[in-house]
Amino acid sequence: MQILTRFIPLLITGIAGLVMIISAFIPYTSEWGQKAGQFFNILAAFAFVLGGGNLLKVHLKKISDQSVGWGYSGVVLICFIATLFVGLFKIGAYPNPNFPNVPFSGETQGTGSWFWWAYEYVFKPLTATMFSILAFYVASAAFRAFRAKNFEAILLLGTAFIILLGSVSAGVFVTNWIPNDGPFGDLRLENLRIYIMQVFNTAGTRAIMIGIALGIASTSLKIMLGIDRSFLGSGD
Amino acid sequence: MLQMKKRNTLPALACATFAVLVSLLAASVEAAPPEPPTNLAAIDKPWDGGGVVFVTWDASTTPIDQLQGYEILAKDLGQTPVELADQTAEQADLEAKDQTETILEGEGVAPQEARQRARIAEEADPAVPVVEPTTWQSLGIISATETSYEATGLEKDRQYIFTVRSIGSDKSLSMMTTPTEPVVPEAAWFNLSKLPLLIALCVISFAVLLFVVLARGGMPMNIRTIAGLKAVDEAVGRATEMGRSILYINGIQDMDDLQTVAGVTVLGHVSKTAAEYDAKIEVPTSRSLVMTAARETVQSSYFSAGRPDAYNPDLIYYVTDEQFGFVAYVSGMMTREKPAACFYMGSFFAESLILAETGNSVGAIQIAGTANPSQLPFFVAACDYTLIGEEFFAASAYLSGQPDQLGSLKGQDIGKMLAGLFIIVGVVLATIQAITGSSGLEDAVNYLKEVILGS
Amino acid sequence: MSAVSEPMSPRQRATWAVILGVCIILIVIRCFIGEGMGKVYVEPTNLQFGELSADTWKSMDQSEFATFVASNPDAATEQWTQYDSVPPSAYFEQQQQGGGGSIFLSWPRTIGLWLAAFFTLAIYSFLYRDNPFYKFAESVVVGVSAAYAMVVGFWDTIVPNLIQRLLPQFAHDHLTPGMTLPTDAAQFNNLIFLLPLALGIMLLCRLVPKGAWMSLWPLAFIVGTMAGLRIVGYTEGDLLSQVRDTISPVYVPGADTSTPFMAVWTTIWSSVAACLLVIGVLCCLVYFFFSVEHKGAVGGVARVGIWYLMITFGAAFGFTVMGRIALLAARFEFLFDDWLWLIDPNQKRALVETVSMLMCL
Amino acid sequence: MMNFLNTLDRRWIFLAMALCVGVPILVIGLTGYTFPETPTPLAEAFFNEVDTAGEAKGRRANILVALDFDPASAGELNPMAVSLVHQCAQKGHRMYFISLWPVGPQMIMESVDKVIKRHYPEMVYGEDYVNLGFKAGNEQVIKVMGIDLTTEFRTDVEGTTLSKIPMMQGITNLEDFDLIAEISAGYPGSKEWVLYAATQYNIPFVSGMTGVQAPQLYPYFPNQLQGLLGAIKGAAEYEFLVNNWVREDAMAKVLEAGGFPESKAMETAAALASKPQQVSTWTVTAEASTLGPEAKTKLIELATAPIPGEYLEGQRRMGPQLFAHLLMVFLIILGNVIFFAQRRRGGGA
Repeated sequence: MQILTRFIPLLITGIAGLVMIISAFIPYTSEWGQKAGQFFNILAAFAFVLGGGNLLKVHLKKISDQSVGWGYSGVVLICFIATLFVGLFKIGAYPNPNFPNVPFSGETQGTGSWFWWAYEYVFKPLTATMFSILAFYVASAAFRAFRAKNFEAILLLGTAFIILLGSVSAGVFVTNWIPNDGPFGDLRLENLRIYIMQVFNTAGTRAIMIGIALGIASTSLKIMLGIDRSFLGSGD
Repeated sequence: MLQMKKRNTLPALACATFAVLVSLLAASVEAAPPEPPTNLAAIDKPWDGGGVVFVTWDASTTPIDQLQGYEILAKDLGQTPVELADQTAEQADLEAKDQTETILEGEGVAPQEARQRARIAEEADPAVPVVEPTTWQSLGIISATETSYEATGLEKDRQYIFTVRSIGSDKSLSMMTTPTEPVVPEAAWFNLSKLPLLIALCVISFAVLLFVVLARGGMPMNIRTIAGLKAVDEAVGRATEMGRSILYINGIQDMDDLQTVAGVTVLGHVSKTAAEYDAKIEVPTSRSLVMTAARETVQSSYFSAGRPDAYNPDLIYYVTDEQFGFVAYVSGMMTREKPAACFYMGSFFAESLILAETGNSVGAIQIAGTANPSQLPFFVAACDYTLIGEEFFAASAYLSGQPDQLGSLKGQDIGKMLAGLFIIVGVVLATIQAITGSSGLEDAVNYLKEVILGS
Repeated sequence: MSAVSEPMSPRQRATWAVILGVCIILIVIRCFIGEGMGKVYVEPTNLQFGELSADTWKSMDQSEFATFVASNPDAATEQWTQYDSVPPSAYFEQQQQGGGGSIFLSWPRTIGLWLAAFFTLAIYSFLYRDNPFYKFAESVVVGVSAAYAMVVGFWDTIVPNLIQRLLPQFAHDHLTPGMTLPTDAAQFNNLIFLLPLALGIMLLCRLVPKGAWMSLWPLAFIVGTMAGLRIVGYTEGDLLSQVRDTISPVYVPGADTSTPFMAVWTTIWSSVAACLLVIGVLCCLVYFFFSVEHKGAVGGVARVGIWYLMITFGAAFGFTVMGRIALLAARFEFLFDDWLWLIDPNQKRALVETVSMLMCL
Repeated sequence: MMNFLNTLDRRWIFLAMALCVGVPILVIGLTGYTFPETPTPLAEAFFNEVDTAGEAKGRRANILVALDFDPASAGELNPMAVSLVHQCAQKGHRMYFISLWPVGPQMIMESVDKVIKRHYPEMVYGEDYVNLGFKAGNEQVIKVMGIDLTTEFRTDVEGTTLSKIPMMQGITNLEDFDLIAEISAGYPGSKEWVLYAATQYNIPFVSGMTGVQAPQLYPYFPNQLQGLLGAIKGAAEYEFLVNNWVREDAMAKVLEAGGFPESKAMETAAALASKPQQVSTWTVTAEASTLGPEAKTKLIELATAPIPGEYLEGQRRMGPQLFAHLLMVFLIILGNVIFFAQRRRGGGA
């Protein structure tokens, strides 16, 4: 059992990683990376079945236990099954006009199909609204977190302040008196904003990216060599 | 041209016929199309990844000041096997996807969603392919001082013929030269232009491995304190004291993202501490593969903590793949269960702030770690501790406390030192070059940038 | 502000109740004035297709179709009606001209629109506190989005990447008739896709208690290949390229040469910028050093690195705000424009503009 | 008071944010009134470049309008495209539309429908504007257009051969255009146009782009890039400039027709446009005595007529932005006031 659950998976990881590295340098195999990406997409699609199975299990259990809020689990299940049904079978979708005799040839999300309805009137408003909630959280985070506790915090809030003001006309108005062509033109808020982005933001982002690249390289190595294998459940 | 004639013919009525002759002569010389270049040759570029051909020729006999440049054209002679067409389409598809990702990354949408939107947009108006492979295609125009051209972007298993024509300063085109023999821009077995990349990889790997081996040999590894990691035990302890749960979010990307893998590793340590303290740890995931990996990790943590009975796989579950559907669920759950500690370790997009603000409103200790630079500001603003970029990858090594893992961090430091060294040397050289204008230094800087760091 | 929202004082709660009450009253009033609100109108189009020869179909208009059917009684035909949403103004115009047109009110879409508005408000209600409306919306979005991901995964990944390659004839006949059938040689190459199929099936063994170990193999495969791909990708794309981009002279001649003073001044200004950039990258790199404690000189440099990082984060925060506000504005526009018919920036209902004026008073 | 602020429930912040975004949308939507923008030099440069195009050569300008974006970024970029077409149409420039993005033609159609078909119906397709459609090939297309436009574009979007289109006479390559105006959402976009067209052939080039892209393009201003609009803010500024100028231009035309000398007409029109509510009182002064009654009503109409909704999209979107940003700034200040007040109290205790 140890061989099947430890040794072989580690071997697969190591060999697969090595092959991918080599293929990057050998032109004949350069498409392998792309193929691996496709394989991953297929596996991820298979994983949906696993996810769907888990979802069913979790919510059926809640319903059968009659645990708190089991009614909502019922809503999840009904929505899940209904959407899956109308989507997989393309209910109400018109065929592709070039092949009107093949019912499954149409767009899954073609206007007028049931799946389109679910996307347009349920999925889209719900996710877009959830996304837009960020505008509120941005405000409460600014109120709470941007306090001049120390020099670092002053830099953080000062920069955010300049950028926020510099991107509306009110900010432009504040430093309007500085002549744009003169020696201090770059101190106008709208110009200062560009300066910050070009100099400080670029410097910080570059260093972060260099660090991340090194972190990824070292993590990959550890994974391929089997030093880090916690994802296989053999962490320590 | 037109103006010149006007200017010259008017005085010609009054002045000497000589002037007329000269001006007419000049006009006729200019009006004739330039001479085409000669001695055209094309060779496949050796030691490359395929798809590149060198085209060389002898300059046109037309004086250089009357030429605007040369236009290089190629004709594709290869057939179009279905498979090949398939591959090209796939390639284009992938490129389009990459393009959408880079555009939408700034907007905080996870790549899958971005692709989805791009697809919907494209379906609305599908692009019409406009390639006519059997005609002469212009590859580009280069200055008249050049007599060679590197044709790139060709298909590596197809035949091409090339031709060149001169373009006069008045835009007139010469005849095309006799086309070259067919050339196949084949791929070599090793792509020499990637040698610097291979060396860089080897150096980093060597540095990491060296320190791993040294650490195993007993060399002490001192690593600086990382504030966020010190707080992990504290957070788990607090959750135990308060009798509330720990929430662990492993990012919203799949196992193909190494941040997710690093997050799973950190989860191993957090869950081990939780098992020791007997705290409840809940892990909703947005991918079922992550759920699979997380269950393995947590189970083995409970085993090694000696509490296999306390392990409950139902607390590690899949919610939905969709970014904001997942967030809607997690924020609702947070307000209901009020976890005492929240960990966000992995790849996050716009949801970072929604999670962190909700966690804050229920009074949880929050520790985040991500390598998505665009989301760091939000975690830094809203969480108690944030592992920034590389610190996040260092976390798993640091938490494990194993010498060989710590050794890998030293290896990373070597990488940073080399990067810093290259930057300093390069900047000094480039600055001296900019002040003195020395062409020797310019070559040196270009060599450093284009060849050593180019690939 | 306290971290945990404390129970509200009765006075605050009363204020909220008044705000909510006013909103509800306004919406109810809105329902009963003018042309109403939140309706979607559609216009039907009849589509007819006739099969000219095997697998070649042609879209035809009414008369063409009639002649085609008359002359080819045995030919296969298909027809259906497609409904397209039209702006309400088109419907009002039709009614003004005495009605009788083909545009009509679509109940499924109207209900959908109201549902969308309800869900929007339900999600926003979470900002006040958790409540049954939010819980309902949350359950719906979880269920629908999980299924949505599966459906898209099936039609966009499994069908083109797996079924088209392994069962091309079946895919061509029943699912994607537009595809080109591969040649025999290409079909042989496609057999490599049996590998992900096998791995996929192993992955599903997780659902069987005894087969859980099998799912580790595909997991190992994914993590291994991706580790190999990423180590190359990041070294090339991020490490080398970022170092390369940083190498540039710190002496930059100024752009403005109108006066000698400005020439010198802009040179100083842009050279300082270039210097600051390089110093910033180096200091931040020092901050990420793990081998040395942040004490003494290293500590000082690392501190400068933190300053840079803080400015970076502040700037990124401020820059993102603009986009987030736009998202919120888009949702509000949906509520005010599509649902409540209060505003009409895109002139979709030119005729009912008076109603909003009335509301304004 | 301090105590209330100190324990301020974040729901009040949410309410404030909702009001700051919702109320401006509602008010702007109901009244059509938008906030005046203060145009930055970048937007002014963009406007002036389009305004003076072709003047040096003393001819009707040929403008290459490249719309390289898709619906995902239309919110930010559509107002720019609409204002650009609006300015060109009012000025009488010839417009040549192209796109390097597959969905670009749809964006071109939208701008043409909104501006030309609705407000300038007298403009003739093929004489005043032409839609050359989408071309695949990214920067290669630009390179080839530099030398010969017809190798890439053989027909327009409807399939008409270019030689049969009147306004294509005399257009062989990029140098025949007086200005390239581009709206960009990424690659291929502004950067490619700067590198392969503006720098190479020294053609005036102006560009509007998304906020994410803008910082990368600033270094090219003003040498290779003569005007730049960044994000919705840039769009609103430019829109404001164009709308004001269009009103002024229309008034000047009426005044000129009424016998005013050209320079005087422009001067008066500028003065009147800046104070539209005073136009009706101005028409009864002695200065306006030369004008006929028709011209007078026309002037008053021009001054008071609301600007059509499609020309205000950018400024409309700036309304909520302005208030939300001010709220954020206010919140940051408030947070710090509370913080320092608390610290002082804590220090005293």
